[in-house]
Amino acid sequence: MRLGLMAVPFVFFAVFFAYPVAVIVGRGLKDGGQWQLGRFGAVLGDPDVLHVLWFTVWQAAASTALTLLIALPGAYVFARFAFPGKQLLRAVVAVPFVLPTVVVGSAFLALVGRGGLLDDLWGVRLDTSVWAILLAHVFFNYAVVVRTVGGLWAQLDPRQEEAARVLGAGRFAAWRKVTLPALGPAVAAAALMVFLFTFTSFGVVQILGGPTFSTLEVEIYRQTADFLDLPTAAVLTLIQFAAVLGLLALHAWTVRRRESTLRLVDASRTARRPHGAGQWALLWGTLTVIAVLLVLPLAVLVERSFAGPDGFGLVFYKTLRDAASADSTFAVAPLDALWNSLAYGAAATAIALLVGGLAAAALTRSRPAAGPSGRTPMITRLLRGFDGLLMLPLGVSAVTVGFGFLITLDKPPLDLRASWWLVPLAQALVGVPFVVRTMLPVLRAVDGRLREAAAVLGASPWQVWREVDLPMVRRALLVAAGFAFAVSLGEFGATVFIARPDQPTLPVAVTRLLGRAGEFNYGQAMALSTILMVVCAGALLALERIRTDHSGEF
Amino acid sequence: GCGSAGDSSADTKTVTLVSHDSFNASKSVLAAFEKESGYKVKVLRGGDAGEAVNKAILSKDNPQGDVFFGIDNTLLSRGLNAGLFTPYKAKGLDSVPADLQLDKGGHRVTPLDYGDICVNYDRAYFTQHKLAPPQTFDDLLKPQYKGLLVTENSATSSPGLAFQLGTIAAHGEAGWTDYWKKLKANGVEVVDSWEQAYNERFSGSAAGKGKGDKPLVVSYASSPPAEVMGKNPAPKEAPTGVATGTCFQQVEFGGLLKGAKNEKGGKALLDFLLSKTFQEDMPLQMFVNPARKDAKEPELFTRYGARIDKPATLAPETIAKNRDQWVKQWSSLVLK
Amino acid sequence: MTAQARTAATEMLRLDGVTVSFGMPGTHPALDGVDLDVAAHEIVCVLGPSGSGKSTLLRVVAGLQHADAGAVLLEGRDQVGVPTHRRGVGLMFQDHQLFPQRDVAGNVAFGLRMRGSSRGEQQRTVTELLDLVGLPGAAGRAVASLSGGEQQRVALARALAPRPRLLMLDEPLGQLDRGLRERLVVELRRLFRELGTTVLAVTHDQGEAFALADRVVVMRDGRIAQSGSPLEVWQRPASAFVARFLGFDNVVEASVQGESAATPWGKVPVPDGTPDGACRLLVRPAGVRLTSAADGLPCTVVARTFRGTHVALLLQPASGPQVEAACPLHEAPETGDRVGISFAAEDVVVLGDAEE
Amino acid sequence: MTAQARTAATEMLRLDGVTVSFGMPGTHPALDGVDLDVAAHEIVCVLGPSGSGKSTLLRVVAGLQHADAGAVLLEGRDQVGVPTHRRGVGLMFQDHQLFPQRDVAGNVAFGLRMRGSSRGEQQRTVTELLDLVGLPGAAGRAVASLSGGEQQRVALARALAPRPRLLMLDEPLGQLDRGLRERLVVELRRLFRELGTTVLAVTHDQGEAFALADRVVVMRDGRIAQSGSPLEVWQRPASAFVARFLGFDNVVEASVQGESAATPWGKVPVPDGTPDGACRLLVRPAGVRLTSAADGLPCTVVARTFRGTHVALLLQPASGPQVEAACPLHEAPETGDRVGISFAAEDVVVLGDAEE
Ligand SMILES: Nc1ncnc2c1ncn2[C@@H]1O[C@H](COP(=O)(O)OP(=O)(O)OP(=O)(O)O)[C@@H](O)[C@H]1O
Ligand SMILES: Nc1ncnc2c1ncn2[C@@H]1O[C@H](COP(=O)(O)OP(=O)(O)OP(=O)(O)O)[C@@H](O)[C@H]1O
Ligand SMILES: Cc1ncc(C[n+]2csc(CCO)c2C)c(N)n1
Ligand SMILES: [Mg+2]
Ligand SMILES: [Mg+2]
Repeated sequence: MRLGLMAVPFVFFAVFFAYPVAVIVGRGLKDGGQWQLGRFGAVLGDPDVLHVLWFTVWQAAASTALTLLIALPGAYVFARFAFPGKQLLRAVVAVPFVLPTVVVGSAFLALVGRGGLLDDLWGVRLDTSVWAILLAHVFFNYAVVVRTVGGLWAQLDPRQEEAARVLGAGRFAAWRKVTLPALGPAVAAAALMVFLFTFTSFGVVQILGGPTFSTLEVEIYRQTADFLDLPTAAVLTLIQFAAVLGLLALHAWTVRRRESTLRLVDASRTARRPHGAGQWALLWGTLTVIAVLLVLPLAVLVERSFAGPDGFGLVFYKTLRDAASADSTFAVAPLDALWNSLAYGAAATAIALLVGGLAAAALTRSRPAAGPSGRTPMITRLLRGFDGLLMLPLGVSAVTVGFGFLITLDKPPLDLRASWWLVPLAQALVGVPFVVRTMLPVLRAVDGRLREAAAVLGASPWQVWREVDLPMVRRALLVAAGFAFAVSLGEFGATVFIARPDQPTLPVAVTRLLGRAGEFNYGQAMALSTILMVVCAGALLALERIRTDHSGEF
Repeated sequence: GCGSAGDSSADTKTVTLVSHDSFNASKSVLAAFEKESGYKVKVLRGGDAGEAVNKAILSKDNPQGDVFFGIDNTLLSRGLNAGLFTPYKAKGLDSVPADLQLDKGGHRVTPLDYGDICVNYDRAYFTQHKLAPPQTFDDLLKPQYKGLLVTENSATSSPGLAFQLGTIAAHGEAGWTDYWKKLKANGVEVVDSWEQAYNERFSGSAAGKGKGDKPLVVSYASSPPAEVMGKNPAPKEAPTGVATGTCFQQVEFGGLLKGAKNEKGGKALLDFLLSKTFQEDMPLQMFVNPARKDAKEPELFTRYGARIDKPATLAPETIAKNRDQWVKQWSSLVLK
Repeated sequence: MTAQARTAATEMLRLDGVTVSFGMPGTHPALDGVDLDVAAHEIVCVLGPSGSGKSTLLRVVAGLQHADAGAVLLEGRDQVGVPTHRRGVGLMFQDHQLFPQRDVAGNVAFGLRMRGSSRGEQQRTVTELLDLVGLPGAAGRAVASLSGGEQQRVALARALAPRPRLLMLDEPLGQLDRGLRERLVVELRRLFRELGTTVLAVTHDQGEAFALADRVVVMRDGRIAQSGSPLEVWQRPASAFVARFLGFDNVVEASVQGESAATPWGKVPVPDGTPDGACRLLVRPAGVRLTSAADGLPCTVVARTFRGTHVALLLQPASGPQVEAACPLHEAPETGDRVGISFAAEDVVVLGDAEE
Repeated sequence: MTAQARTAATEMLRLDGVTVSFGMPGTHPALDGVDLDVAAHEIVCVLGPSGSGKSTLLRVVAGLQHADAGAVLLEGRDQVGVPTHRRGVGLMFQDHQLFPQRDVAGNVAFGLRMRGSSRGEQQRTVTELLDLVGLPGAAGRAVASLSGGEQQRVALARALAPRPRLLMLDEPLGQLDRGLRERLVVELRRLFRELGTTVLAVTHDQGEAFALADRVVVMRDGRIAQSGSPLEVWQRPASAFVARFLGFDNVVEASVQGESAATPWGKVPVPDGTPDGACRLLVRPAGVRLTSAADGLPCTVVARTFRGTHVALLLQPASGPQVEAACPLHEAPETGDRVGISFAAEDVVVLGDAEE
C-alpha cells in the first residue's frame, strides 16, 4: 500500500523534476556526444567559484541561524498566547513570502539603504552589506519558522512542560529540555527549508548584495540565461546538488534520532492570555520585531502606492484600471492578473497537497512500528531516500528547471510547453516539499496507538487517516496549503519563464511595470504589489478560518 | 486544458510570435493584422532579451513558434551561428537604412527597430548645482562628475553590457580597460539591474525621487519621453536628459524560425512587423525607434527625445567573439 | 460437522501457543506460548502482576501486535492477515487513547460512525452510555478538561458503544473509586449478559475480577499460571505464585502425614484426602485463629494494619516464617502483644508442586 | 514569636479557602473554599470520588493551576507569584507525563539534573529507585516500550528522585497489582519517614490510603467532607456520604431512644451515650450477624458476591431498605435462602446531621 501511495508523488517527481533536470544537466555535460568531465576540474579550480560557494554556504547558514533566533520566540507567542488580532497577524507574517524579490529589495533599500529610514535616523546604511541580505532573508522566512514550528507547538501537551516544572526546571529549562526536543523535527524541517531558500537566494542577494555578493544560484542563472554556457551551469548545478544532498543527509540523520511520538492535544486549548511580566514582554517583543522587520518594509510599499504625483491618493490604482482598458498589450488588467494568480495558485496548491499529502502519508507509514528494531526493510530505506529527494526541488535553480521543461516537455504526450498546467506544475514543485516538511513532523508525532484505537473501533486504514491523522494534521495541512498557495502567488523564477504572456500573474505584471521608466509605471507596480499583499493576507486569513471553524463534529 | 495550447501551433490559422518580456503592441494594430491576413497571432514572451534568445536556441529542434522578435546586435551572432532562422526577405526592407541591415547578404534576420543606451541625467540636479551635464564618455571621467554615475553590471544586465560595449567602441579594444580604471577611480557605482539603477539609485526618475542620489544613470535614450508619458498637462521638457555622446546603438531583429509550423503565416507576420502601421505603433509601445526611415515618430519622441547622431556600434561578429571575455575582464576590473 | 466447526459454534476466541517476543536481551518473551479459550458470552478476567503480558495478550487478539508464533482464532477462523478493523473486536486501552480533537460525544460515537450508524442512533447511544458511566451532560466537553477517572469512563463508553462481539477491556475501572466501580461492575455484567457480549478484561484488582468474571486467568511472565472460576482459583490456588499473587503470604513447605502436616509452624491440619509427602501449604489468614498465648503456637504481633473491614496482623512465631492473620477490629491485639495461634483445616490449601 | 511564624515551623502546607472554578456552566467549582493544613513530615491521603477535585487540589499547590480565590502557603509563606519550580514541591501526575524522548533513566534523573546533581549521584539514585519500584535494569529502556504499570513505576521513581520537601502523588499505585502495591506502600512509608518527606497523595483505593496515611481527607464536589486519621474516618464517618463512599451501604434513618433506635429494620442497638432524637445510623456489614430466620429480623438473600476474604451478602428484609452483610465463605447462605439478622452495637455508627 505504501508503494501505492507513493506512485503519484514518484511519477510527479520523476516527470516534472528529475527528467527535465537530468536532461538539461546532461546536455551541458555531454557536448557533442562526449562527456565533458574535465569541466569539473576547470570550474572547481576557479577561485571565484570557490568564493561564491563559500559565500553561498555561510550566508545561508547565518541566515538560517538568525531566522531561527528571531522567529522561534515568535512561534512560541503564536502557539501559546491568545491575543486579539492573532489570526490576522499570522496571515500578515506570511505576506513577504509572496512578494517578488524585486519589490522586497526595493522596500528594504528604503529602510536600510542610502537615504533610507535608518540612514535618516542614525546614519546607518546596510545596503551592500551582508546584514541587509541576512535581514531580508529573515523577513522572507520568518513565517516559515513561525508557521511550521508554531503549528506543532500549539498541539504539544502543555502538561509535559508542567511535569518538568514540578521537577524543578525553570521556564526556560523546561522549554529547552522538554519542548525543544519534542519540537526538534519541526525545527529541523523549518531550518532545512530556510536554509534551502537562502542557499538558493537570488533576487535578494542581487539587489541588496550588489554585484559584489553572489550565490551559486546567481551564477547558475547567469551561465544559463545570459551566457548559455550550459557546461558550466551543469557543473554548478551538480555542485549545488551535492551540497543540498549533503544537507538533506544531515537533516535526515538528526531528525531520525529525535523523532518520537508526542502527546498531542487540541491546539485550540493550549493558547492562554499572557501571564506575568515575562510573558507580556515576550509578546510585545515579538510584536515589535514583526512591526519593524516585517510590517515596516511592507508599509513602505503601501505608502508608495498611495504617494501620487499630486500628493496621497488613489491615482496609481486608478491609472492601473485605466491602463487595463488602454489599447496596448503592455498593460495588464489588475483583475486579470489577480485572477490568473489565484487560478494558478489554487491549481498549484491542489497539486502540492495531493502529491505532498500522499508522500507524507506514505512516509509516515514507513516508520517501523514500535517494536523489534534492527531490521530495516528495504522498502523503508527506499522511502527514506525518497523523503530526501522530494526536497531537492528547493535546492535547484528555477532556471535549471525552466530550461529543463523547455527541452523535455515538448513532445507528445508531454507537450506541455505552452500548456496552462505547466505553471502550476512547476510551482507545485516548490510547494510539495513544503507540504511534506510541514506535515511529516506532526504525522510522525501522532501516537500510533490513537490509530490503533480507531482501528479497534472499526475504522479502515483510510478512515483512520481521515479520522485520526487528518484532524491532527489539519493545522499543519492548512499551514502547508497556505505556503503552497503563497509560494505559487509569489513564484517568479519559473513562472516568468513558462507562464503564457496573455496570462501574467501579479508578480510578473509587477516586474514588467518595474522594468519601465516613468512615474506611473513605478506607482502602478507599487499599487499592484499592495493588491498582491492584500490578496495573500486575505487568502491566508480565509485558510485560518477553515482551521478554527471545526467544532464538535460527530 | 492540458496540452490544448501545445498543439495549436500546428494549426495554420495561428501564427506564433516568440519574443522577450518587453514586446508590446497596440491591441488594435494586432487586430487589424489578424483581420486582414486571417491569422490569429499568439505571442509568447520568454524572459529578458538574453533569456528569450537562449530559450529559442535550446528549443530550436522543436521551436515554440514561427517568428522570433527581439534578437539584438549583441546576441545576433549567437542566434545566427545556432542556425535559428530561415532566410526570408521581408517586404519593406528597402525602407530600412543600410547601416541597420547587419545580415544584408543572408536575410536570415530583418532589422525591426533600434534604440540607444546612453547616460541619462537629472536636469534638476545639474540646474541646481549650476553644472553642465556631461555629454561624452570622456566627460564622465571629469572630477566634477565624481561619484555621480550609476551603471549596471555587464554580466547581468543588457544596458550594462551595452554601455561597456559603447566604451569599447569609443576607446578601442586596447584602451577600454584604462577608461574603466579611470571611471572606477571617478566613483562609478555598479548595481545588478536596470530596475535598481534607474528606480532606486537615479535621482531623476520619478520612482527614485527622494531616495536616489545619483544624477547620472545608464539607461535608454527613450527614457526621458517615458518619464513624461501620462503626465497631464505635458511639461515643457522632460525631467531628464540624454548625454548624446555616450550612446551605444542596439538594433533589434526579427526572423522566421527554422522548423516553423506555419511558415506562410510567419512570413506574413514578419512583413507586418516591418509594415508602416506596426513600425509607427512601436515607439510608444516599446520605447524604441522604428527601423523604417519613412515611419513617423510620435510627438512624445520628437519633443522630449534626443537625436543621437553618431552612436557607437560594434560588428556583431566582434561582439560574439569577445563578449564573454570582455565581461570577465570588466568584472574583475570593476567589481573586485 | 467437523470438530473444528463444532468448537467454533460455542467458542468465541482461541489462542494457540501465542508467543510474542520484543527481543529485549535478557528478558523472557512478553507472551510465551499462551493457550486460551474463551467461550461465547463468557466474561474472562485476566489477572497478573505488572509486566506479565496482559496488555500484550489483548493487543495480539485485536491484531495490533504481531505474534511471533501461534494462532489467534475468532469464532473458529484463523485471524492471520485479518486487519484489526475487520476482526469485530473492541478494545479499551489501558491509557485510554481518547481522540484529543474530539469532544466526549465525538469520542463515544466514533465506533458507531465507523459502522455508519444514523445520527439519531449515535446520539441515543451516547446519551445512554454517558448516563451509564455517570457522566450525563458531558457530551460536549473537551476530553482534555476531564479528570482522570472521567476520561477512563469516556474510554469505557467509547469501547462499549459499537457493541463488538468480543470486547476487551484493559483495566477499565482502575481509576475509579470503589463505589462507582462496584456499581459499574454490576451494571456491566448486566449489560454484557443482555447483549451476549463476550468479554476479556484485564484488571489488577482481584475484587473486581471476582465480581465480574465467569472465569479468571492469572498470568505470570507471559504464561498462564492458572485459569478457572473465581472461587476455584481463590480456594485452590494452583501454585505458590498464584497464592502469593492473591495476597496470601502464609505459604510454607510441609510434609503431610495423615490428617496433618509438619511445617515450620508445627503441625497444621490438612483437608481430608491430602496425599502424604512433601508439598507446600497455604494457610489463608482467615484460617489463622487467635488463641491465648498459652494455647496455640506462641507469636509476637509484629505489625497491625487496619484494612477497613478487618485488621491484618503480622505475627512472628518463635521459629519459622512470619504468619499473616486477619481479625475483626474489636478483637485485634496491639503490636508487641503476645498471642497464640491455631490453624483451621478448611482454610488450609495444598498447593501444586514446587514451581516458584 | 508570632502565631503565624509558630505555625509555620511545624506546618508544611496550608490552604486557605482555595477556590478553583473552570467556569463550566451548571457545574460546581472544581475546588470550593478548601481549607487544609498539612504538618511537616505528615502523610496525608486525599480520597474522593472521580471528579471531586483531587487532582485540581494538587495542581493548585504546585502552582500549575491558578486559584480563583484563597491562598496557598508553604512553610508559612504565601506562594502567590512563586513559579512552580521555585516551590520545592514534587508532583507525580495521574497520567504520568513521562518524557517520550528520554529513556527511563533520563526520566528518573530529570529532576536531579535540574538541580545540578553530579552524574554519579544521578546514576546512583536512578539505580536505587528503579530497584525500589521493581524495575532493575530498565534504565536504558524507551518509556514507550513499558507496560502501563511499569510506566507508573517510572513516574513514581521520577517524582521521588529529587526528594522534594513536599511530595504530591496523584494515584501513584493505581495500576499496580496488589502484591507490588502493598510492598511499595510499606517501602514508601519507610522512605518518607527516613527522609522526613511531607506527602500529599491522592488515591481512590481506601486500603492504600489507610495503609499509607497518617491522615485521610475525603473530598466531595470540591469540598472537604471529612478529615482525620484513617481509623477515625473509618470508625466514625462524618456523614452518610463518607459512609457510602467507604462502601457502607447500610445507612438508615433512625430515631434514638435510650440504648436503641427505631429504624425501618426494627430496633437497632446504639453505642452508649448516643443522644436521643432523629439521626442516621450506619451499620457496618460486619455488625450484621446472621441468625436463624426465626431468631432475628427475617430476610431473603438477594445477592451473594464472593469478595476474596469474605462473602458479601445482600439481604432483603420484609420491609425497609436492603441490608449488606459480610460472612466467611464457609458459613455463607445461598441466594434465595431465608436467614435472620441481628445487629451488634459496636458496629453501629451514628452519623452526623442530615447532609446528603
Ligand atoms: N481544565 C479543565 N477544564 C474544565 N473542567 C475541568 C478541568 N480540569 C478539571 N475539570 C473538572 O473539575 C473537576 C475536578 O477535576 P479533578 O481532575 O480535580 O478531579 P479528580 O478528583 O482528580 O478526579 P479523578 O479521580 O477522576 O482523577 C472535574 O469535574 C473535572 O471535569
Ligand atoms: N513495545 C514494546 N517493546 C518492548 N517491550 C515491550 C513492549 N511492550 C511491552 N513490552 C514488555 O512486555 C512485557 C509485557 O507488557 P504488557 O504491557 O503486556 O504488560 P501488562 O501485563 O499489561 O502490565 P501492566 O499491568 O503493567 O500494564 C513488559 O515487560 C513490557 O515491558
Ligand atoms: C531567500 C528567499 N527568497 C525568496 C523567498 C520567498 N519565496 C520562497 S519560495 C518562493 C517562490 C519561488 O521559489 C518565494 C518567492 C524566500 N523564502 N527566501
Ligand atoms: Mg498493561
Ligand atoms: Mg484526578
